[in-house]
Amino acid sequence: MNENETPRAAELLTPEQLKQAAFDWGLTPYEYERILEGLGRQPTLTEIAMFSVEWCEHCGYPKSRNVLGMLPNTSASVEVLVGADSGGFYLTPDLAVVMKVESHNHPSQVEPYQGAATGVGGIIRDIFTCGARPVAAGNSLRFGSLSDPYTRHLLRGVVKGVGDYGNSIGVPTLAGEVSFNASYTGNCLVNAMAVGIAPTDRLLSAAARGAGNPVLYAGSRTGRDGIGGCSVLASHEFGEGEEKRPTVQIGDPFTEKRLIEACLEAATTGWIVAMKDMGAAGVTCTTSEMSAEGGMGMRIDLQRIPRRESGMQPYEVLMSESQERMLMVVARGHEDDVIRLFGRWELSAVVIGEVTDDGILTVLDGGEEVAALPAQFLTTPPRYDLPYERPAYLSEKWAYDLSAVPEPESYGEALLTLIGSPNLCSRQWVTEQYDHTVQANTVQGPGGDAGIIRVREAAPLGVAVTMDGSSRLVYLDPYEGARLLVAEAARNLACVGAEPKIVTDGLNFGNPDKPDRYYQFREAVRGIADACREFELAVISGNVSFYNESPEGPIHPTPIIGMLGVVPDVNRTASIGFRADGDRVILVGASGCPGSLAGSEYLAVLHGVEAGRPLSVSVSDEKRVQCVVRDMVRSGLAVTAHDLSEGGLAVALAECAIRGRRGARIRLPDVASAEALFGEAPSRVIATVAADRISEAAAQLATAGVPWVDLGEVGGDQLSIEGTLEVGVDELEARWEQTIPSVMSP
Amino acid sequence: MARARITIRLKPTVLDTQGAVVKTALHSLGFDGVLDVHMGKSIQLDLEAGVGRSEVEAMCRQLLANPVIEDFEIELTDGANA
Amino acid sequence: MARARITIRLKPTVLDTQGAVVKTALHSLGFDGVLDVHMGKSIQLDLEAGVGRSEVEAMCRQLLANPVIEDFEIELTDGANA
Amino acid sequence: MSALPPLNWGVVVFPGTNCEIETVYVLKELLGQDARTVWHRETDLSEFDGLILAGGFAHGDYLRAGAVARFSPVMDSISRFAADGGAVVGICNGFQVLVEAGLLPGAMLHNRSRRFLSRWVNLRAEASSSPLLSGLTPGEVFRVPAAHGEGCFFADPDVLAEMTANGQIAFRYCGEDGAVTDTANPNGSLECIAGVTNAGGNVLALMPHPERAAEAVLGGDDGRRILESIIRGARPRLARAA
Ligand SMILES: Nc1ncnc2c1ncn2[C@@H]1O[C@H](COP(=O)(O)OP(=O)(O)O)[C@@H](O)[C@H]1O
Ligand SMILES: [Mg+2]
Repeated sequence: MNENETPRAAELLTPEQLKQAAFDWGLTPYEYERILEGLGRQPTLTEIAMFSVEWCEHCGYPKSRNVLGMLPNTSASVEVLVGADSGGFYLTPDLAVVMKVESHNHPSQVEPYQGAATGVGGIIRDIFTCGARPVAAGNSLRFGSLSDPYTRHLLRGVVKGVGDYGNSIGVPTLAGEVSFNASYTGNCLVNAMAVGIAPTDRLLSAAARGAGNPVLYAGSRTGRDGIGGCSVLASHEFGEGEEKRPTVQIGDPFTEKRLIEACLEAATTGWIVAMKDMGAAGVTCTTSEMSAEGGMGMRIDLQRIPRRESGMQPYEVLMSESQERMLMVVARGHEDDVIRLFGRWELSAVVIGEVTDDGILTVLDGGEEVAALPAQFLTTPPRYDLPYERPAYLSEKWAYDLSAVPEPESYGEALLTLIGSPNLCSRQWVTEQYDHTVQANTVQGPGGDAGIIRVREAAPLGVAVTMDGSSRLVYLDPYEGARLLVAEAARNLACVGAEPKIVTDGLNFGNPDKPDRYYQFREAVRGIADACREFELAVISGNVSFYNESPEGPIHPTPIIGMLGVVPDVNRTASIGFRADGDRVILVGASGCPGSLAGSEYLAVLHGVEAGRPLSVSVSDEKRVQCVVRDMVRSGLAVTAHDLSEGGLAVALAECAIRGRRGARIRLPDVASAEALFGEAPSRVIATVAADRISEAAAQLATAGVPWVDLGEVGGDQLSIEGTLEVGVDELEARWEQTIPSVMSP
Repeated sequence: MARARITIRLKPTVLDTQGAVVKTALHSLGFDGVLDVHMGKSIQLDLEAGVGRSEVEAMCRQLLANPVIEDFEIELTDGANA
Repeated sequence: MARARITIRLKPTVLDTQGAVVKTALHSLGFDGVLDVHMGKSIQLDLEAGVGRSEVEAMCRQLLANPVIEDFEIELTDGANA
Repeated sequence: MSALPPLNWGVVVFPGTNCEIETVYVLKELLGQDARTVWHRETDLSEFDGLILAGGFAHGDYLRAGAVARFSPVMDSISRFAADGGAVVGICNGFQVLVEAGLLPGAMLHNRSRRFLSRWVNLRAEASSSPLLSGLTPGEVFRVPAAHGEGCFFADPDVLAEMTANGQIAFRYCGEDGAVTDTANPNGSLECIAGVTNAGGNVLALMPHPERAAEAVLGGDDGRRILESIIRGARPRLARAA
């Protein structure tokens, strides 16, 4: 840009004051130098605000982008959709599926209800902004110990927030997880995921094109909500910047629902050149990123933006995170058509500027120019390769002697304790607050290994989704833990008969400026990347959340995997509950698994220990197991299937019994031990097969080259493991059901 | 017995989604004289004699109001200690 | 500008489940002096001068309260016509 | 069903309604009916044989569920449609709108747990005098999903007595065996009431979602039988005009 046209507002502050403002908004001295150098002049205050949000981790990913480059974003097995806000793939030549995860950790810790609600609102906008109808939602929630009253306050608020928002807009919640660990005390995690489906010819781009095309703002009015939320709130550890916490954002699902319908209708008209939702950094983010993506510029006037509050400064309008707002580039001449269309949905849409071909984002406030920045420069923050160092605790944790773990006095009691423990007990108190049948496509709701929806436009085709996180195993071994996580998510899909296709990842970590935390981050991403490559999965979208620390320390590193798979025929899926007396119960996968108590729930719950060196998963073994299980489910040979994860074999059997309301008589292949019952070795699934088809199953498993054992049969009202334990299914169910309700009531 | 009447309102800068809908509805019913609508909660507490304002304030801060987004107001009647 | 403050409460014959929940929660926080809790809504209307009580009553009857389950009370301030 | 000519259904959509797409789908694709959505600003309903107020959160359910929707332009036409004897069916949010509008007696309160509740429930068909339910046998049990936060039906004792005497109770929540007990009551509804009709029997509403239980692959098709009964019992517009 022309240096002589330095916007006037700059002259109001001295260079020193401007620099100070930049630091207050979270820019570093290095970054400030880059800005001066890139612009060749002093920035205005408004411009500094814009850089501070665009260059923060939440929008610009300066500290993670290099590492994220390891993730495979294509795969040989799917045609991946790139360019959209949330990535996806082509389910059929005519239908695209998009999916994304987003964190709302810090807002939820401050205000659980609104923080979680706006998290759902934001991720849903990411989906319909590309022309896709949201068809499924998921959420991964992590809190401190359930015995802490503040955890319960957060849990109550977050679950209600997730539920109220998703329920109102009519998107079924099908997958997710809730777990408790002391490391989240003071910093809960709320990751929301959404899946959408679009006819391929209605997919919308987010790239501004066509100089002279009008730029429209639609939806709610702008207030001072969450100003600088992404740069300030998400870039500080809790405790260190309490007074910097800006006002929280408030969600309005009623407006969002109308926005969904209006935007999807608009997507059918051909009038929309590009669309993007205003999430973090609102107007700044949408105008600059849409411009940059299209290689264009924009000229907008802030005075035309509908406001909810008076006296807002230009930087406030630009940084506001008011919810339920969209930005659109419309084909010239159709602005009134679009405004009328939104009007029919009782929403306002206004022209706030136009696309330019100079590559400059020019911001006017009435007559006055308050910013003029090259869009490309504004959206390209410096990237950092931060120092990293293997955390000191790892060697100590790995040295933990698993052979010294005493056997429990009673295996039955141990099972009851585990099944009633906060991380393994029933999630019904949570999932019942989420509508999971709306849209009338839900083949399997929450509570199984994966949620399944029918795709009505392509019936009997369906998609299955799962959302899994790992923290203890990643804490104990960031690389192997992350690989185990990807394997588990894929296994969940295999158990319902789905073939995994795409991944979205939510990466929740501590302060990246601390080398041990950055090590966790790098290694976990490397683990996800390697595992996804081995599974031929494309990571099509994701989210990074750093600075998850409280005065007590960092959270356990917590990557979350959202994975989606294809079910060719929704009439051929499996669920986990035992179905019929006499069915054979088989364990697919290895039985004796030395070392599998490392990092297990058993160790944590019964011995209060988080230690050991997690096993390494062999992806080729894992794939063989998953493949044969998937085939058996699809052919109907496997009547039920359930993957083994936290709590190991005994807990998995108990879950099958509880959900099927019938017992089983089991004989273990090896000597009973805590390791055999509760070890968490990967690549294992329990399936049931009709007794008269067991030889068919045996043949198929042999052909697949997968180890397996016949454990016994379904029947009776006890879960009995010969010579080891015998527990009534009613008693298991009672212990499993009561844990959360008993502490959450009233 | 004493009684406390607590009124809880969203802070003025916080978006009042309900108020906006109710205002539109009142206008559509022809009540054009309504300039603005603010939705809030009203909680009435029946209290043992001797429960004073400071205790009611503690209830508001700890449970009844959400200090991040709400303000509260307390009125005491019938001989509650001020 | 006039202002009306409307308090809407469940009729005594309707079970106040929220009040019961809040009461238990207050007790569990140690506020034992709470005998009973009644939850209601408080709606504040900013009104053009000249809007009187009868009009606000009409708003309550038509929209703001549901006469099957709720009672309402109106307080007018700042020079609204009585 | 195939013997009868299809009826034409209007599925009423307020801003915030969210079950209209599947309701139209079930009517058209599974039950062979004609159906289209009706935006809440439409007032001419003369083309329809019956109306369904679909589930969702009309106007965000702000203030009270259904309170604001009651003043939508379409509501006067719905009242006239009902007064003419046309079938008007409210599902979930539609139930809330119909009680707020006074087309059905009673009122709706928040669930007793104060939590939204999404769960498959069992419904027992009651001895109803409504033609819309004449295809059901009293005592028959239907398993269908429920998903609501404000589904606790309330009516004054005299109103309830009158409704009961008139055969206006359509469904009650029950156990798998049909027993109406407190434990089967998901939301604290008065006398486990899950569905009611007006005195004329042509306005019917229920909280659970029969349209979500119309196909075995989705977990059950009991809801389909409820919808089929409604379709058979609706008085087509030609019959009403005559
Ligand atoms: N917050 C939540 N939202 C939706 N579904 C959930 C949530 N938490 C748990 N679930 C569901 O409960 C079931 C059990 O969860 P989990 O034990 O984490 O399963 P797994 O170990 O097989 O991944 C899954 O179907 C999961 O989708
Ligand atoms: Mg699983």
